[in-house]
Amino acid sequence: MNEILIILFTPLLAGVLAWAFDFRGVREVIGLIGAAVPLAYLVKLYPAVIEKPVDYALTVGGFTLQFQLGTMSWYFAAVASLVGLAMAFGLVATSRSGYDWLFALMSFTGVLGVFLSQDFIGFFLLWELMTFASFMMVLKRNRHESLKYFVLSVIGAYAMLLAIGILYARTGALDFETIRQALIIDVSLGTIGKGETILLFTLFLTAFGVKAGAVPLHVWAPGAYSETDQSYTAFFSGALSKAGVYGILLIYMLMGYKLYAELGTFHGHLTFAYVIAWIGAITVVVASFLAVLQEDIRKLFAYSSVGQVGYILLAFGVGSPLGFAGGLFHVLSHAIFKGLFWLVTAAIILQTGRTRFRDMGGLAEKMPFTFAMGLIAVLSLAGIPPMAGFASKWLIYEAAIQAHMPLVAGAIFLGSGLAFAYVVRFLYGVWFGQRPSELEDVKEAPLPLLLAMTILAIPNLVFGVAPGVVTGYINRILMGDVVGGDYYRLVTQTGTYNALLVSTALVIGLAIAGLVYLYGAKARRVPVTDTYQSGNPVTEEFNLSIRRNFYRPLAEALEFWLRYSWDRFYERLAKLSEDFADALRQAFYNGNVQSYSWYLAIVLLILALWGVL
Amino acid sequence: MNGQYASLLIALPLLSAFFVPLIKGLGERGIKYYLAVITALQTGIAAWVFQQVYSTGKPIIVMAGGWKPPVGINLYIGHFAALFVLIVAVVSFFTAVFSIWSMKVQPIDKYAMLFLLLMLGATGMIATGDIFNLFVFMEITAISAYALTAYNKTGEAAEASLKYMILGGIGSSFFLIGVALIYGSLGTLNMAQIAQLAGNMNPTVAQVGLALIVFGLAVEAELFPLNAWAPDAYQAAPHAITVMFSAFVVKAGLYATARLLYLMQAVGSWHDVLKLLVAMATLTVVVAEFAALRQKDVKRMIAYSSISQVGMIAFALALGSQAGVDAGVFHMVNHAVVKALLFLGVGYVGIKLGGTAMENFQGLGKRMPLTAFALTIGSLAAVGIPLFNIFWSKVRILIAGVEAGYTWGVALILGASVVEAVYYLRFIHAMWFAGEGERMREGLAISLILLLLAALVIVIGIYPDYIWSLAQKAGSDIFNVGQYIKNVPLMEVGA
Amino acid sequence: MLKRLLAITTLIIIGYWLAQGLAGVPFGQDRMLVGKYYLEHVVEQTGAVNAVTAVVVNYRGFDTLGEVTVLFIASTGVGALLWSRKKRRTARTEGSIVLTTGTRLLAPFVMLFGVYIFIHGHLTPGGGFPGGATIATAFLLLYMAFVTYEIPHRAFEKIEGAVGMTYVIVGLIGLAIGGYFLYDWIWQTWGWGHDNIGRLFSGGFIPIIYTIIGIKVGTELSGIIDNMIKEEVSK
Amino acid sequence: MIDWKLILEVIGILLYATFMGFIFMGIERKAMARIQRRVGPPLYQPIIDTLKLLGKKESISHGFIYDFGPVFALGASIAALLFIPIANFQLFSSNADLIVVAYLLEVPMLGIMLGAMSSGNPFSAVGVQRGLLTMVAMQLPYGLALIALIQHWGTFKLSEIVALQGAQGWSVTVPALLIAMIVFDIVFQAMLGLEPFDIITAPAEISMGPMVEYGGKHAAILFTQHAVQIFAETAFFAVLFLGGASNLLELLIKQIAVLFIAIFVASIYPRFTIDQAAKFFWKWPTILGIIAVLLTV
Amino acid sequence: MISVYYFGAISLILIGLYAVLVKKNVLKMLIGLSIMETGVNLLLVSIGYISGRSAPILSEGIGPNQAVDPIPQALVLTAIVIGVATTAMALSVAIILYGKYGTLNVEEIRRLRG
Repeated sequence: MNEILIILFTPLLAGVLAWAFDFRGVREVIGLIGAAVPLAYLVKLYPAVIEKPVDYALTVGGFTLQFQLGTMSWYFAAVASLVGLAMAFGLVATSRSGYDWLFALMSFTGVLGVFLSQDFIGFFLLWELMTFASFMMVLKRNRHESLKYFVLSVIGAYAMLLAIGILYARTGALDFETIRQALIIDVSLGTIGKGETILLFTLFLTAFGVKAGAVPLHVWAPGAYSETDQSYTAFFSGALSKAGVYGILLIYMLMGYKLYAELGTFHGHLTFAYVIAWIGAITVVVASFLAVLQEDIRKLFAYSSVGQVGYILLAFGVGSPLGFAGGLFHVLSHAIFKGLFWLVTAAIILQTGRTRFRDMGGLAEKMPFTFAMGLIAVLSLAGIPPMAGFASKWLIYEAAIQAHMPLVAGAIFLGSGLAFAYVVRFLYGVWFGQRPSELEDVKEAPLPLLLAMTILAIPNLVFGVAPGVVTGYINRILMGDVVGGDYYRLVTQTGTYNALLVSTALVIGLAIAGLVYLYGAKARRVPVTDTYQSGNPVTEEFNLSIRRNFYRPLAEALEFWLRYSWDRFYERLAKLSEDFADALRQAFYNGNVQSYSWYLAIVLLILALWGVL
Repeated sequence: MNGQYASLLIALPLLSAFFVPLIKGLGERGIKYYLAVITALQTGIAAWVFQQVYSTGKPIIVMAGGWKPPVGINLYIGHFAALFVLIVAVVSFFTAVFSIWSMKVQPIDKYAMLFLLLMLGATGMIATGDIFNLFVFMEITAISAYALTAYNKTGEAAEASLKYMILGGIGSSFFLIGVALIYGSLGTLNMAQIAQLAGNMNPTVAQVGLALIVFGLAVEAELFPLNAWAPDAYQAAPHAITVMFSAFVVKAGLYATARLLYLMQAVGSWHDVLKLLVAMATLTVVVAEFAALRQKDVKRMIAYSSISQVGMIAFALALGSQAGVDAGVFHMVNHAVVKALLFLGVGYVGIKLGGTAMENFQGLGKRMPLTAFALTIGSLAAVGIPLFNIFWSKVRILIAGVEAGYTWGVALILGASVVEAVYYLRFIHAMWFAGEGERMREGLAISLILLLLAALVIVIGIYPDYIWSLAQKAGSDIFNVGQYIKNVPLMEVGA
Repeated sequence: MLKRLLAITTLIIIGYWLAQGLAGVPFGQDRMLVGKYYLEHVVEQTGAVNAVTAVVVNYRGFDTLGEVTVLFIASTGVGALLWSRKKRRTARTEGSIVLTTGTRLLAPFVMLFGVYIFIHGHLTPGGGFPGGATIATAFLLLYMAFVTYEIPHRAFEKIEGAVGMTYVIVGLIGLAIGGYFLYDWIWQTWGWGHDNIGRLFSGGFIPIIYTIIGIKVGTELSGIIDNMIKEEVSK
Repeated sequence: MIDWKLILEVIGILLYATFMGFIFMGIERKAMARIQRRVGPPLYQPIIDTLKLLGKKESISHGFIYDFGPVFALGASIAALLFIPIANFQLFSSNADLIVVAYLLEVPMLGIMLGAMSSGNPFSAVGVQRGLLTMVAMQLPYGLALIALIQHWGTFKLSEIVALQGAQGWSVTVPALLIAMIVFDIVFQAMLGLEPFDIITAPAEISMGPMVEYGGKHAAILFTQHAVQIFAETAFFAVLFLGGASNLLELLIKQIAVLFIAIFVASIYPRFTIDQAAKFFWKWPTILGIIAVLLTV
Repeated sequence: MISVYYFGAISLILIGLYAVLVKKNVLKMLIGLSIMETGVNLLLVSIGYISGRSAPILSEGIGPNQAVDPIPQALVLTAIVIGVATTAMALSVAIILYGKYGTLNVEEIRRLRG
């Protein structure tokens, strides 16, 4: 049905129109419509999708592109559209040109296409489109970062193309369904050897690892996330990184059985899943440690986003149904709280124009609503019980420990501790402490941005208190009663979590504490500046604060590890290859006709030797 | 109007070339407009031939002098030749219009003659059905190319032309030795008959003959070690001529290589030659891409990128499978459109801002937004971004490559195209987001052509089915030699 | 020194390879296929006694058309490359007495001999190209003998163009009459000269084409000589 | 309908817990004094202090978050307490498992941080930094200990763990879990903020750390929070490793035993600086934790 | 092993190639090129020769099976003219080179490189 076509291509169309009619009012309206339509249609199609997946085939250039809206693709598409809508509202406030709208909505189409496509050509085409569009958003502001991002993701994309080619050569098919059957049959046939399966697995892993930001390939994330329009980054890190994670699921669906047959198990876990779990764990730990030590608000959230996607990778790596459930739930919660964080950053940067912690501080009074939204995001990311973040993290804990992966579970503990640390650092750095004099006249963020934040804040609360709603749908995806319990309780074989009861307990506690507070005498309101200066106001040179390198002790504790950085390694590699290219050019094309004729003679010699011998 | 009138394709440019000295009196503008009119006429004829061939589905066999092959020379205008003669004509028309404005260097009448004869040479090479005739048309193209490369009469132009001449000279001599050997052992020069008799050739002669022919044509088709002349020739030639070089002169060489390669399928050592060609093609792609990485001159950069894409076409054609040849032909069409767009744009900027160094392109978006937009579309297409035309053919080539078992070759090409993405995107960044300048007036005709080509790139990108069906028919025209032999009405000749 | 050694060894190996290839095509053996057809049918199909000329002009007329274009490109190319606003002959030493008188005497005969060669192309060896070349040598003699002599190069260019066009028009007439481009309509359709094979008025349109080629080659080669001898005179 | 019996139990347990919490704080100060051969204040001294602070006529506040911080901290501690099985009263513990309780015990930390940060005093900021770093440092060994426990008993639910310990003997008796208990005890030291890891409040350096700006009723709320926190943590320790308790008295004895271990350790060791603490936590306790975890897998 | 004509032709080709590969002066390279072309033409003609037969002028004495193969001779006619054309072009380019560079040494003519 052409609903899928509408879902897929309205954003692109709207983007092109917005770029064409580049006037203040018109551009925003078209953009908003473009971003809202997919969500609307997805909701409309929800009942249809529950019974039977909706299919649609399109023949282009000799290839047949098949699209299918099944339960899983509906889930991912819904998450992406939700964040996309919030992004659109954010863009209304932060972007001034049709250029941003065009490429933001083009990447929106790319992501939706990736989730919905059922054959490799469509998948690869829309994957490249998504990468290209997000690259163009970054290219506008910073060439170096954008090139680093593009090179890495193009290497990933081309690794995937190579893998597609090999699969096509072996199975003769391009669409997922036939490849799946072929690979299952192939286990007995054995046409694809062990070496080749490993090659295919590594190729796919690099392709999806780059987009998800797994550790060795995460180098592009901080630069790319911070060097673009911040409200677009909400979509960039909220939805685009999910494409990488969706890819990992694809590996399971397509090659799971084949990989199991070829690579066997290790300590009772699927070997290839174990590898993914460990990549996830390392990503969580490394990214969180780096996030804690960042000085720039955008870099902090970029590394934190990489870390959180590491959680999802880890959950999928566990391989048990509960692991998939935890991972899928975390896809949703990461999208909403990370999207919210980026919108909060967008508001801060829009109003103060500063991005480093040392220049900010004491904004809580000036931007109360944004602060409240920031607090909700903080609670959700840190995994404080009443929030959605906790529910998904709880599921991942359950899965990891149940699947007897202790060290990986240990990594989650460390990761969530660090998450708590860098989130509070954000709170202190931006909202509290003494306010620098230049920020006196900061006003609250404009209405569309606030609206965008509420769109993402509400799900945090709703799914926090009633996680059953999401796990109910996830059970339908995984076709089995993986996570028991009703709307408010999550019940697994080994543990329960009654979200409603925990929230009510917190409310009771707050009530009691409130009573104790009111019982005491009335508190006199004193301005924040009247503290350690015994009365006289805190002047500029006495504005003591440790906003700058807040975690210096931790940096000292870790300085052994901080010497090595993947980023510097890649930069040196790039420079090396460019020098090699230069040397090759100077050597070969040295401008002397004689040496050129020597090349001809050499080719003749080769032909002669081949002929003679 | 029976098929024989297709010979007008050859007669018209020749007639008009000889006519130029007589109308020297019309002055410079007159000759330039005359040139445009003739190329338009040629496009008309080519379109008529194209429609004729593709509607009836049967190739047109033009028999010179009324003699049936192999006695006389025949022009075999099959699906491929019809498509490409049309491309040659259209690109020549665009370049003619462009050179009306851009060509300032003096003896314009001689320029017009050489221009027409270059077009004639390429059309002849694509259409001919006789290997010695192919040699003659190759020489026509080559010598007019030597003259046109040196046309600017600057030191660099002369140097580039010298390089092209010496390497081209060696290449064509060895090609002729190959032809001599083939003729010596088979007694015939007609391609169809060679294909028939190739099986029972003496293996050593076949091996040497085939190797030499492929070597001679490879110099023309710019494969790795032999393409050292190409970047200099592209850079030093006048801007209009570089467009013709990259759009169809190279393609004619590539087509000839592919045609002769697949004709000699029956030869014993055929597969080894294929492997050698695949290796050379992959090396071409890799070395050309790496060489383009730190270029100071944009025209030379795009020349390198054109050479690497040509290497990719050669890779596809040398795979030895039907899918490979179809993909190669499809890429030929796309490459012709994109490179014509890029070189026209760069040439236009080169003349308007004096010189094609990278500095002139800084902030082009502010100075000449229309050209910058066209160049951006061209570069994005060249990189292989989806929704542009090269993406489709690149994907097809790579899949055909893996299917033919050259996984390593495909991996190297992919690595090279990452490098290509880097320098093209640096180019785009330089144009739009660096440097500054105030808006300049842009000529109507040329902007129109640029936008038309850019639109063509996007249309093929979004809806590639039509062009792909053409490419498939053209591909089978080359690959399916049995059909080729049946189409040519061979007389029973000889003892 | 090393480079020469390397070059020699490479060339020897290539030579050995070519020799090995040529061994497969033994010298002097009769391996004719299309050639035999030509020899048997040349007289009644084209009316020319000299088989080579028949092949060059009639059977493989297309090659010669290409051939003429190549020479035309050469002369235009040389003209384009050595073009300058003001060109004049800068030779100073007059030819010696022997040369000047000899040339004054011989030039017309050399030209006449050239014309003889290309008119009898279809009978005697040699054809348009050697004839044209002899005419060009006549002009070369004049250049060497006399310091001031110049060919009327603007007129020569016009002749070249006109003659070239006549060649293509002959081809097109063939297309119009016989239905095939370069069709020998004189011999095949009108059937002139069927009776006097071996004499001047036979061989279909071969003599006409060879006269065209003769004039064209003569003018072009002398044009090339003219361009190369003159030097740019800057004011 | 509302389960009156449950509400009464909850109120009873809360009062009992706060009272016992203050007594524990008193024991702590008394024991420290006795070790240093001082008489030390009477056991109920903390209760008197809290009441005095509550009685203060006027206390200052730096804005809504400054007040909300301590209130949120106390509320969270109370909530955490409700989910721990206290002796024979299974309050809400059937609805939450080990992970939820572990997180709820850390939520008060966020409350205190919020309040401290909004006070705008750099010393409280330094306190917050140290609190967070200790929390980060102890997170890994703490997690490993819990994982070892869960893997051994195979379940997350506290009530089931207590039942299993009742049946098969305390988890301390199992060698692997003994190591886990040692690790948990070191971490427990940091959770209580006692001597080797009391860098957070660091009495001599920055006087009460994050709570430096607090006075009057805010300080009182924080003290009650600390009391409830101590009771909850000791109960948590007892439930996990010492087989819970059938009645309150048995629970009390176990809690005091755990408390005394902590007090003895506290009175011996000097204070770690924060990066030494981090390095220490990531060396020995983590290695022990990994051993415990590998033994139980 | 191969006839003297082939040997002569091949050696001419190799001498031409040798000159192009080794000689520094552009003119010498061009001369080498034309030597190579003459070598190829010689090879082409000698391929067509049939021992014991005369030129393909079918006058009284010579019938179809007394004549040599006419095609290679036709091809050589064209090849010679192509050789002339290439050499003419090459020489005019050499004139310009000498005008602009002031030297004909191949080592110095290297402005376009890299």
